[in-house]
Amino acid sequence: MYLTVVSVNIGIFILLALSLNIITGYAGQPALGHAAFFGIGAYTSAILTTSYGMNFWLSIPFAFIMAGIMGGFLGLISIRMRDDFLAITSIGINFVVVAIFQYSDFFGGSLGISLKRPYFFGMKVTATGYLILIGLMILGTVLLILKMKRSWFGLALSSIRNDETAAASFGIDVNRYKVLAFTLGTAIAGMTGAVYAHHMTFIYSSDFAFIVSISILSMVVIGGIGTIRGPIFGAILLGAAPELFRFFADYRMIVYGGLLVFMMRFQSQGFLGYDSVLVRAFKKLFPGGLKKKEGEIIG
Amino acid sequence: MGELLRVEGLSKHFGGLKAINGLDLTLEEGETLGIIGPNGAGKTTLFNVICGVLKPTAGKVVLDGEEIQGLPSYKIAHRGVARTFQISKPLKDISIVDNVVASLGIHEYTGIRSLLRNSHKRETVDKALEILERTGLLEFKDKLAREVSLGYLRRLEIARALATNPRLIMLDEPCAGLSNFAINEVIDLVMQLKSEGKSIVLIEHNLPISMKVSDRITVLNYGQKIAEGIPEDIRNNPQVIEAYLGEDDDIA
Amino acid sequence: MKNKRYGIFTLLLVLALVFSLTACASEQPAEEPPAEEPQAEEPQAEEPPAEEEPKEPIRIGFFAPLTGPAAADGLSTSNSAELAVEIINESGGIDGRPVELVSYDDGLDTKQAVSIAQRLTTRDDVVAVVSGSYSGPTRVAAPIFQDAGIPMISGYAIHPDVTDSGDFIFSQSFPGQVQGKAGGVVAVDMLDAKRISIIAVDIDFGKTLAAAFKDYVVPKGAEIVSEDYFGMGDSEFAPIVTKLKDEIKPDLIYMANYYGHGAEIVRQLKSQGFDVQVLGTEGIDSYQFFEIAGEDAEGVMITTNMNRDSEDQATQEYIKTYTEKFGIVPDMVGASVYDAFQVLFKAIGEVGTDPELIRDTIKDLKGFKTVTGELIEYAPTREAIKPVQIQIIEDGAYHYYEEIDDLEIITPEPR
Amino acid sequence: MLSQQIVNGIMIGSVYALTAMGATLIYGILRILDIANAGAYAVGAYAGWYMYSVTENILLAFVFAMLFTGIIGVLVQKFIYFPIISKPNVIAIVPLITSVGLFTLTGDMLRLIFGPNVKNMNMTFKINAVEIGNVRISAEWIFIVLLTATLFFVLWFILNKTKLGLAWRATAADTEIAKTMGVNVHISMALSYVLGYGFAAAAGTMVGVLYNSIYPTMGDIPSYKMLAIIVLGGLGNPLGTVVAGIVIGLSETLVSAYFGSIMPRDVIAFVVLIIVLLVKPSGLVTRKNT
Repeated sequence: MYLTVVSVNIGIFILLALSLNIITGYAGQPALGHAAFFGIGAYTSAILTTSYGMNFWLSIPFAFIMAGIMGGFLGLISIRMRDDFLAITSIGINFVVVAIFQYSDFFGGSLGISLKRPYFFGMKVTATGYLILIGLMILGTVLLILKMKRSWFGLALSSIRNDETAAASFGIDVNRYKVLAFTLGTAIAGMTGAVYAHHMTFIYSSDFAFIVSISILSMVVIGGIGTIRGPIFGAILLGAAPELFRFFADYRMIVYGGLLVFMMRFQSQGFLGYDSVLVRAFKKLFPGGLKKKEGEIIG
Repeated sequence: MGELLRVEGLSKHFGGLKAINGLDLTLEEGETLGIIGPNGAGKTTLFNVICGVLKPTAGKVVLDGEEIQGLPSYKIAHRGVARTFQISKPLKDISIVDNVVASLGIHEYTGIRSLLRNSHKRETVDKALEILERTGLLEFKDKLAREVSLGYLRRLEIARALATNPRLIMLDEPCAGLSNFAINEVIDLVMQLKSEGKSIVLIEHNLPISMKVSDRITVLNYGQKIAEGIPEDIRNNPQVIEAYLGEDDDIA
Repeated sequence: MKNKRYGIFTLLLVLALVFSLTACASEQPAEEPPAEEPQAEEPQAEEPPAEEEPKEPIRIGFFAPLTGPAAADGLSTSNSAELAVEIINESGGIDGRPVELVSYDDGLDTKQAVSIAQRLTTRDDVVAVVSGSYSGPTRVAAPIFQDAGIPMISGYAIHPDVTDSGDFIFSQSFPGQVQGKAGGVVAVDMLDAKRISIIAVDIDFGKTLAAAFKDYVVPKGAEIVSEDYFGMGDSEFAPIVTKLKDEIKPDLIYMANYYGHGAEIVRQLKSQGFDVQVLGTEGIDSYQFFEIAGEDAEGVMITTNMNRDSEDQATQEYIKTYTEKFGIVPDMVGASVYDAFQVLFKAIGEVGTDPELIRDTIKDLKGFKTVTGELIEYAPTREAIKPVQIQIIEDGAYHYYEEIDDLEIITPEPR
Repeated sequence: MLSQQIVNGIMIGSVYALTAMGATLIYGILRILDIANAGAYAVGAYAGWYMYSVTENILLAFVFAMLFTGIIGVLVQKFIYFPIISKPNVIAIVPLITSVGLFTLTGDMLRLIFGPNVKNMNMTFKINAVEIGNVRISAEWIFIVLLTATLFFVLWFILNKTKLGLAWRATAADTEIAKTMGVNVHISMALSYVLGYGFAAAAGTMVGVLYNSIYPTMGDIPSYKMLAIIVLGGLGNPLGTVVAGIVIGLSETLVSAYFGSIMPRDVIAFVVLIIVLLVKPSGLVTRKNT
């Protein structure tokens, strides 16, 4: 059970990292407020199931849509601002969203929202159930991203990430694709939030604070931005870190901080990013096994 | 043959600086128009305004009878105007072939639906390889754009422009910084495009090149047209000589 | 072809990762039975007395925020937990069995609290658990202990949903509602305040206390002239104090917040020269309050659970040993956690390690002396009923002012 | 009350400006959003506290805090940030994550060394509070405002009246051009960090005096609030930062005084920021020549 629960937590982080990677890795837009959309999904689902008696399963698509709409708004803002301005604005949005959760009685205020465990055909969903659900969601997201990478959509995002002016010069509506990338990424985060809320059975505003956004971003970057394997690896590594390092609990935040600094200093492409030491070693061991193919997008 | 592009009273001001000031231009279908002028004459700004990167302060840009000034860049690209950049803008972290594929997809970027459409169908990749061959980039097809040298990136600019299958190609100093050998290759390519009947606007700092490939030449200075005509006339125009001798000795 | 192979490779990688986790997880059941069985059977095996086997330790779980923004409270509570276990072991353990503390840091993070609760229930073989954490982590952990049938006593988390999780979950502190009401008694019945300003921290603690306080004082004829809520990390109170001083002019300020906030508010009042009676809560019951506020703390009153002037020997002993051992003076959160351990020791000493028997014993506990005063009993909501202490700060220390033992006031209302 | 509240707002705003100044100077040259500057703020506060508890001399405490933290800053710049930003193809998020790592590292290191409990300066002031009309300024504030003004003057002097400052400004305007003009950009970068971390240390010590409390997580709120301030100030513009700091200080104070608790104090900075950026995407004060 313990490992199942830890795995569900990690799975949630995998989904968050993969979804942020669509925005930051593929479309190249700095987004430092991803936890806000995770929270919007969680609260949407929680309010629907507690105040309106909606079925948990039905609330998932609502969370997906709601977070996506809000993410689209951030995308619209991103059209107006660039780079560091956008990065800070996305932090700001994170704070504003958390403040709304905390100050509005509709969202349970500072007492948060307590939820009941949902049922699946009459059976209470257990940790194992959540693990399967999260596993399926990860699978779906990975398939979607694989599809995206091979599609014109993916190529449009790569073009925007590299050079917006150039992208527009061969017919890409940069604004539209930015908004779409934000919408897609945040919607997946919202869907994850719905599962998170019911898995935890309790949410309050600080679950979605800025620091959570930073952890998600760290997972993406540490693992290898712009790849699929990277964010998954990063989420497993950093998601499991608090548990792995329990035996020297007092030092684990230092290890965590040190790891971030060390990686960025010596392997800023992440553990499994393009041309990282590990990937090069893997290529050496299995020549041809990891050949770059056309349409492969790297960060 | 008819008029493809007409620029009427076009102005672009940056604060007090008049980068383009009341400019008129025309381009016939299938014609190659050379634009020359000293640094800061407003050549690149003109391209940026025509292609929608910048909005004009005043004036019209008419493409095939329709006003296009102020339209966003991507819409102008959809209407068959392709351009290269003076400072290359490659998609650095994807491969050379994908750079061209991205450009081939000009009419595929339809929003969310494009998520379901494969960008690397056999025929698309074949077409990209064909363009690479034509521009002499085939051997680098799998290299990332950031890994190839500046000279090849200039060719990549042209390859990408070609990939959009344009009616009008606007080349912004395609030969700058290239070796003599490479320059000749680029000239050959432009001549070839000409012979295929493409309409071309060429900014070229190097007068002999411009004279060689252009049907007609427009000379800009301080955002205004100071001379226009066939290459021979331009060569002998005293105003041009003065404008050029003031700052450059390329004319010699 | 290449395309496909790569896609499949990535997919396989992902699947492998997901399922390696699942596999780890499904390995668990294989381990679980042996882990659970002794736990379930041990009591029966050991309960018949006088079987002198090698004494296996009694394991008690504990979690607190040792890192992160609440690390000071985490330290205070984990000191208390250590001390409680050390003292019981020095006196020979429970029934001759030593007590072992299984302690975790939750970093004030609900996700970690859930993992810890799972670990405690399925791996660590604990018979009972004490929470030294805030409401969030305690709240998410509670249903897991409830489902596993392991009793948990929360030291000082006041979120009502904590004990609502089920009959295995107890709270050692009085609920926010009781303390808020007690604050009201002090304000209107003892100090006769008429115009009251509330300054509260915007988390469950501040909100709950402020609401209960208001519910009590308004019907008694007092007027709430202003209410200000602020964030946990705030330290700048000049605007609020200026407003109170220049415009609101209350005759009492009720602060439902923590020591950092409280100290800044009283310093600011002093610095702006506004002399007004301040009534705080257990949130500022910490030696750090004096250290920051210094002389400005004089005259501040609080509602709390530990009477520093108590003549009870255990209380004085606790304060003395704690201070000697850790070099700091114990505070409310520490004392509450210490008491939670005393309650568990008592229950285990009486009925052994069967979780259900422990639960029943705690539920029926009456008149148990703790360092935070006499625990009269647990209310049906499983929250402790004990007298509320009113302390006043004089000469840089908390001193007895009054005690509220009126059952009307100190019994939590049924929900 | 209004006049007192405006004074309150300006006073706290000047502390915000000082806190954000370090991050501004660093952004000015390296274009890094240096969250770790809030770590320097906490480290500086502890350094100042240590010196004060040993010597009881507050000025010495400030000097020591600034020097000690400034030296750490140079080391951090030389061995961590510079190698990172000089690598080719490094995306902008990398230095940001680095600074988050450094910030986490320092915060927890302080906790391990000094414990999680609050440390106190317990400073006593020989001067008395000043009352002008109905505005009262306490002794702490007189000290803090004077010190802040002095520090800003020193900064202005260094940046505008010294060769070093000229080089700094040239590098800030355009690193490449500065290089061709013979400016040693390494020295400019080092200066950014000495001043950047030194200012953060001064701000940390000052806040330690103001609230009489120093604790490991004291940098948490500045870590993001200062980002809002430097962006509002036009990113990398010292003068803009002073304006933005005061705007935020005033907004927070006035909202808290007249609107009560409609939103958390920390959010106000971001609400102001978002509103300003939507209206004027380049920030309150726009940088010249970029």
